[in-house]
Amino acid sequence: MKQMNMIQAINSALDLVMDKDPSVIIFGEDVGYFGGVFRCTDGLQAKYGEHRVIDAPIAEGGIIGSAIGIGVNGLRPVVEIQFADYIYPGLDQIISELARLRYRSGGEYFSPVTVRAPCGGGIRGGQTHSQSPEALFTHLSGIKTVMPSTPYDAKGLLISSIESNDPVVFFEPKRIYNGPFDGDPNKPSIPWSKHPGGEVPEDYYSIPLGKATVVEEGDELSIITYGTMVHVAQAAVSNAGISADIIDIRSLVPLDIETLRLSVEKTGRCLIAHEASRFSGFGAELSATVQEECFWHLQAPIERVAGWETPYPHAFEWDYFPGQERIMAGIRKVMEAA
Amino acid sequence: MKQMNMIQAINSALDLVMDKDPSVIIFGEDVGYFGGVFRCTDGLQAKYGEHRVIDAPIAEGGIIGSAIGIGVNGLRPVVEIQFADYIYPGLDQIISELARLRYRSGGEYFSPVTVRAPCGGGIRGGQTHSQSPEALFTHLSGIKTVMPSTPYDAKGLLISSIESNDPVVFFEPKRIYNGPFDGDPNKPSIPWSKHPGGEVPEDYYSIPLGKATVVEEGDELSIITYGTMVHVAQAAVSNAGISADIIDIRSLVPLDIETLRLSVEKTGRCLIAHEASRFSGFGAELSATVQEECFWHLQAPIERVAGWETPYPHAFEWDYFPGQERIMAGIRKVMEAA
Amino acid sequence: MTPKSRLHIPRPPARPGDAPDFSYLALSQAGAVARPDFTTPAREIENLAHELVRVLDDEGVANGEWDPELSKEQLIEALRLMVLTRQFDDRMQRVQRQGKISFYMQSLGEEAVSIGQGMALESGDMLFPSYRNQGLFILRNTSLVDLMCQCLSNTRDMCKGRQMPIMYHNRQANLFSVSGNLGTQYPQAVGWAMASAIKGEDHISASWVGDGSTAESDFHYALTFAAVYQAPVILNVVNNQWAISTFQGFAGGERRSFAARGLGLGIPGVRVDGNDLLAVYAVTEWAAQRARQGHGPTLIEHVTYRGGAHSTSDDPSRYRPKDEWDAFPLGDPVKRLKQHLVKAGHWSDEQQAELENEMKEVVLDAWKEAVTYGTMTEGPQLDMRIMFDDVYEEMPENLKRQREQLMELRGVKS
Amino acid sequence: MTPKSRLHIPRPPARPGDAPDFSYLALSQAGAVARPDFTTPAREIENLAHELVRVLDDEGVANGEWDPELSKEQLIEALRLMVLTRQFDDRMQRVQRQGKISFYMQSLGEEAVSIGQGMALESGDMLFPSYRNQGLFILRNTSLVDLMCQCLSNTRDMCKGRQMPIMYHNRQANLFSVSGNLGTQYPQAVGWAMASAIKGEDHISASWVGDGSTAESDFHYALTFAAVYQAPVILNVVNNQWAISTFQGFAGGERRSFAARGLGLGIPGVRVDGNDLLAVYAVTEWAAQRARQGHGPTLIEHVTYRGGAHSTSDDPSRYRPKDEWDAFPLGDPVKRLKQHLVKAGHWSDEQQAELENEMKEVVLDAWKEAVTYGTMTEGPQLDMRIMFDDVYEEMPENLKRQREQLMELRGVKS
Ligand SMILES: Cc1ncc(C[n+]2csc(CCOP(=O)(O)OP(=O)(O)O)c2C)c(N)n1
Ligand SMILES: Cc1ncc(C[n+]2csc(CCOP(=O)(O)OP(=O)(O)O)c2C)c(N)n1
Ligand SMILES: [Mg+2]
Ligand SMILES: [Mg+2]
Repeated sequence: MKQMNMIQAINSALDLVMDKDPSVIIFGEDVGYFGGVFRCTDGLQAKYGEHRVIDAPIAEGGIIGSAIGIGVNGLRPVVEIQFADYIYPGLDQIISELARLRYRSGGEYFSPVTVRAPCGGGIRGGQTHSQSPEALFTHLSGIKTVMPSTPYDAKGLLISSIESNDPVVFFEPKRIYNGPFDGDPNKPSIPWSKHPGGEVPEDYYSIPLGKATVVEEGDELSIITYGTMVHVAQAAVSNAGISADIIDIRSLVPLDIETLRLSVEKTGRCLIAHEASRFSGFGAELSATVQEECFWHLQAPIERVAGWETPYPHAFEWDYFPGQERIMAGIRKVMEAA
Repeated sequence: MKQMNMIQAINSALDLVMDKDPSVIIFGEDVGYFGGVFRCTDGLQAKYGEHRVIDAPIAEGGIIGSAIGIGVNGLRPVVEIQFADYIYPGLDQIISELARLRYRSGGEYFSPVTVRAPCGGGIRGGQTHSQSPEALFTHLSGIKTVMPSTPYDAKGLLISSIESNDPVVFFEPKRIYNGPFDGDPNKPSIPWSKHPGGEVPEDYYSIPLGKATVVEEGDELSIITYGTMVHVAQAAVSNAGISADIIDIRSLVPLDIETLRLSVEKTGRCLIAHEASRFSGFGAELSATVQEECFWHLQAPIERVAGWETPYPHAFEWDYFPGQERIMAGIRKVMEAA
Repeated sequence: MTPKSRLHIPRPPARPGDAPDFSYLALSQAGAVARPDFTTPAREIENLAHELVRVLDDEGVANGEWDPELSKEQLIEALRLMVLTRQFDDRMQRVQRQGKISFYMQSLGEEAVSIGQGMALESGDMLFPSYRNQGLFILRNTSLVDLMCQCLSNTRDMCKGRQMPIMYHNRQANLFSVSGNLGTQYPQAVGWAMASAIKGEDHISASWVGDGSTAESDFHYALTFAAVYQAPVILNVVNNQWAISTFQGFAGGERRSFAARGLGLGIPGVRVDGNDLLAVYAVTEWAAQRARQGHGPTLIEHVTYRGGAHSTSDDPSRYRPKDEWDAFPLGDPVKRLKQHLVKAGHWSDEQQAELENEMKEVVLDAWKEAVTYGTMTEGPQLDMRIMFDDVYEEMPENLKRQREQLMELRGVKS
Repeated sequence: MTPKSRLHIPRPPARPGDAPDFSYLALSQAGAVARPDFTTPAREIENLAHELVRVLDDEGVANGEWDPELSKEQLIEALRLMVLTRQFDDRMQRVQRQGKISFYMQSLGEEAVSIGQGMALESGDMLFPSYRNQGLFILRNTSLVDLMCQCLSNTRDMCKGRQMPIMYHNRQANLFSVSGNLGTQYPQAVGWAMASAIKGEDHISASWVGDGSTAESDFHYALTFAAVYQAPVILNVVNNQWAISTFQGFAGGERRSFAARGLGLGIPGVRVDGNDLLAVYAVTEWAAQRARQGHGPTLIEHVTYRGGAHSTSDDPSRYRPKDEWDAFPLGDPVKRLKQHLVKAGHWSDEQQAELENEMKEVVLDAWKEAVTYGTMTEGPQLDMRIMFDDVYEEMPENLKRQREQLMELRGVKS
């Protein structure tokens, strides 16, 4: 075991799969000589060469499009999109090609591309460096969508994503690259070494996609969340002094419905939290699913706590961010509903 | 009053706004001399000239990007995307620019672009000519999303969309361009002249965005739907012999929550239907919203009937399409739940 | 506001009712363009992007340095494949009209592109075809029955009923899955070639788009990435003058050739008579050698004409003169190759008639077999359960549940 | 697998520790490139895309046909604006380091692009700037206080607290809202110009991207649409050799100039010494005349060097030699214009020092005023309610409700 922050854990995952499988290559803007603007690919070009860790032109659609062809030719590309906010020029290649290739070719062709993208706010990035567009990807059949909340999960899930023969979009909540963040920007920041999720084996391990994890157990309420919001929810629950299951779904597609169902059947109350805007956010699907699966057990309306339905504003980051106070208000609402 | 099919109604809307407002221009692939592959812009170039009805290069991103600039310079562009399946190359310009321009410039700049796109299946178009990607747009703050189900609504809503200073994505369910379709492909097709929604005033009128319409009234169940599925729901309700509100939301964003709430409070049961895949489809948001608004009135789980979570397959169109039998099964499920 | 407008609007030279006019087409004499060594740096051969490489002259005689000097057997085989492609198209067009298949797209008039290029490439080279490259599938021995079954979405459909007609693939033959989205395969082909270079292999890739599709972003991505990494790829623009109703001027073809589009990135462009099988073969072989020996990508523009409608959903008489093809100065690729063979004493009108009949028979036999595997309405039908396969490598729970739901609904045991 | 790889990987000529090397840069002598009439067809002036238009020589003397013959007053004003821009950048860079603003991007070394071009354009021309065009805002009299308030996201922020620093706009001055997404404004500028042509107006538009951003699809869209409709637009590529850590070779700059990118579409390209204010002015004026008089778009490549870090988040010493700028053969645009003025007897070292001090004062005064409207942490703060405005023209119900929710949470009456 070693202490790693999420950047180091991702770097370690990449290093191990590249070492194990010579077909794995890394491709993206500034990922090579420089090691990535968040340093996730640091040192890998020096170790594996310019032909396996490849700097790319600034063209997200071209990166994903050519990665598809690279994947079809037997290599296994891990693409870095510098910010999730810049994934949109690549959406057509993801939606129309990457997600559908296996299906449309009757199972004959596929391309095992993994797309990594730092997402989320809380770093004063304004509307072009703070977005959480995960919901869009969850509507596309043929793609898996993942978002870890700890270095341990990041490494294990990234290894699974790269090794999957299905394409995966892997979102990295950049606010927690360096340490867990409980939603309070005024507290001094905590490093991952202070958190059990920062204990990361140096060796290879993987975490299967499609399995949620219950990070805290309780019986009054189920909180379903992912990414940075896992930590915010933990702090809010501790403040609220209630006993709650906190479920980190980790993999949005495929979704571990069973874990959600068991929890809400037990607690009868459910709160869903994410950073993206609420309307048609992934919380909508989570709410609809839980409602369908657990209707007869629900003692209160399912509550969603999410970003407001505006772009992510620079100056009002902490008014926009669905922090502890908003989760606590949500908890009160769910718990008091009758 | 005149009998019009949906193509004629759209053509009439375009004609009237172009006549009334010289700043309106039309821009898209094959829209000019040819009048569009579905003939929605037929005759307009001959009438308004090559500089107001403009054939475009095949570049959806370029069309939307330049339309934004055209709009900023005081004109009012109505863009046609030949099939909704081909809107993805334009998503970055829609998401990152069109939707956010007013916000990011502190309200100083905006571009009143309307994007028209034929959507939906049922025409043997396979996975690249059948998609209903509306859910993606409903998650974007700053864009309105509309889908009519009759020629009457199509004309009135399109006029409002073009006149709106907000950008609008206007989806046209192409299966019902020529006549209402109740989901049964084996029945002879019916023209719009046999349907009250085919009665369309020749003159200017508009229907405000954000107002749902209750197309049938009842008290046992609320069916919330839009587009082609409105007609399928009507047929299913009539077969099922129940008394149901059928609500055509028409405008997905802004959403007329009040009409949904009143109906479900009355009936206590709710079924949501759309053609797009279920997972993270717009039905998820509808379900979550209704659950939040009407939880204490619900006598059964809200049911979603939607396309399967696969691409739209060519040969299995009628196994994929959420037709009458699937809506009826859904109705049974909601009505029998206890 | 209109009268003052200064927006330039490209116009085709002729609309319905007008006399066809191809005076806008820059032509070169057959044999007039020199054939540089394939190692020549791009900037020394920019002329190739502006002139027109032609081998066959109007009399059917092969001229100049680009003559690939194919054997009699190769020429006859090329002719056979072009005729077979045309007969295949003809049959499929007709069965679509009869309602047996939902849709079809012919390659009428453009057969030399697929056949000439396919012959010049190696079987290990990976091809990313467009919807008008059926000739590549035929050339690489995809059985006609398989192609037809795809169009029929029947029980032997390689696409398992999921795709519209013509969206073929052939993994064994290194033919990628045709995409319905214009241009998307262009950067994929470049990526494939990059991987080949990374692996140190000798295989190259090739892809095709139409003139209209060059406006899409993927065209730009492909050219940029191909140039940056010097990927071993052949990028083809099949300029058939039309994109549905839109003249190629709307793709920016009014001022410069499509072959010239890569010059600004240092990608050599070659403009070739796309209806001259010999020229197409020669140019492709040249570009393939270039790529294979490490000199990077080539952009080839094939000047040709879309002889038929855009697709079975289209009626070109609404937007172009009915007799435009007849006036096309580069003629019909089948007739031109035949003329060459006849001129060379290798072929006769009788042999041609016989070949056409024979190919018609071959196609008809294939069709008869194909329909035994089912049509959209008759005979054996695909099991609808297959709709849920291949979305992912392993079927996830939600799809299993949905498959069950559907089976229940249809009263089928799952 | 690596040893056999044949993938070409562009490499910068020097990395940290290496001696800078600009031998890859093709240069022309000042005055050497002829100035064609602005009506000359694109294909007759392709040389302009490959050579380098320069007016000022190494001694600061103006040479050749491109000399715009600006008046003494104009030259001094240009110098003042460049110095002001540099002082502004310097102050903002420093206040970012002090934690007063969250982020900043300098235009150090590229000031002549914004100032030279801004001066050559008319006030009715619409500009779509990139994040390194602060000079355009300064030139068009946006108050420094306004620019600073934007960076401070304070109560006078034109963006109402919504945008990161430097995402300015100025509607009155025809300056569009800077986008954080690379390249997106390029087709918008073309669209704006198309509308101008449709309306029959004389205004043109201009936009700017970096070398790296040319790989984005919007670059291609813009060039294609500009060529097809002959839109009155000036498209600029500011080639400062770097895109964050990535050398311009990764954007395809190894074989051909960026100015050459439009030649294949018939768009004339001009490669200009971007650190020579006179040359930048002259080339822009030429392109503006072309556009305004109906001869269509021009692509201008400004050869310059990014003197500072990419942004305050960047540390260039990790990827390029520390002294690379010193070795850049086209020098520093401020020093070069000053040298020219001194040479012409219009200016002295003392005047220069005075100007710099004066501009520093102007900037400092503006800063002092700006902070009175609040900083991120101190002084008056924007009312958070404003976060819900301007998503739509009228605030929809959901946003009203959310605004109320937030107010309740914060115990504020809404
Ligand atoms: C992204 C996308 N946009 C639009 C279409 C609709 N469409 C299909 S073919 C076609 C014309 C293509 O013309 P061209 O590239 O010249 O090829 P050709 O058909 O002439 O071979 C269009 C617009 C599409 N399939 N994909
Ligand atoms: C679509 C998109 N992709 C990536 C980025 C991240 N990014 C910001 S600036 C930059 C480099 C741009 O380089 P260049 O175009 O040369 O402009 P310069 O910064 O040198 O002026 C990158 C990759 C972005 N802002 N937008
Ligand atoms: Mg074409
Ligand atoms: Mg740069």
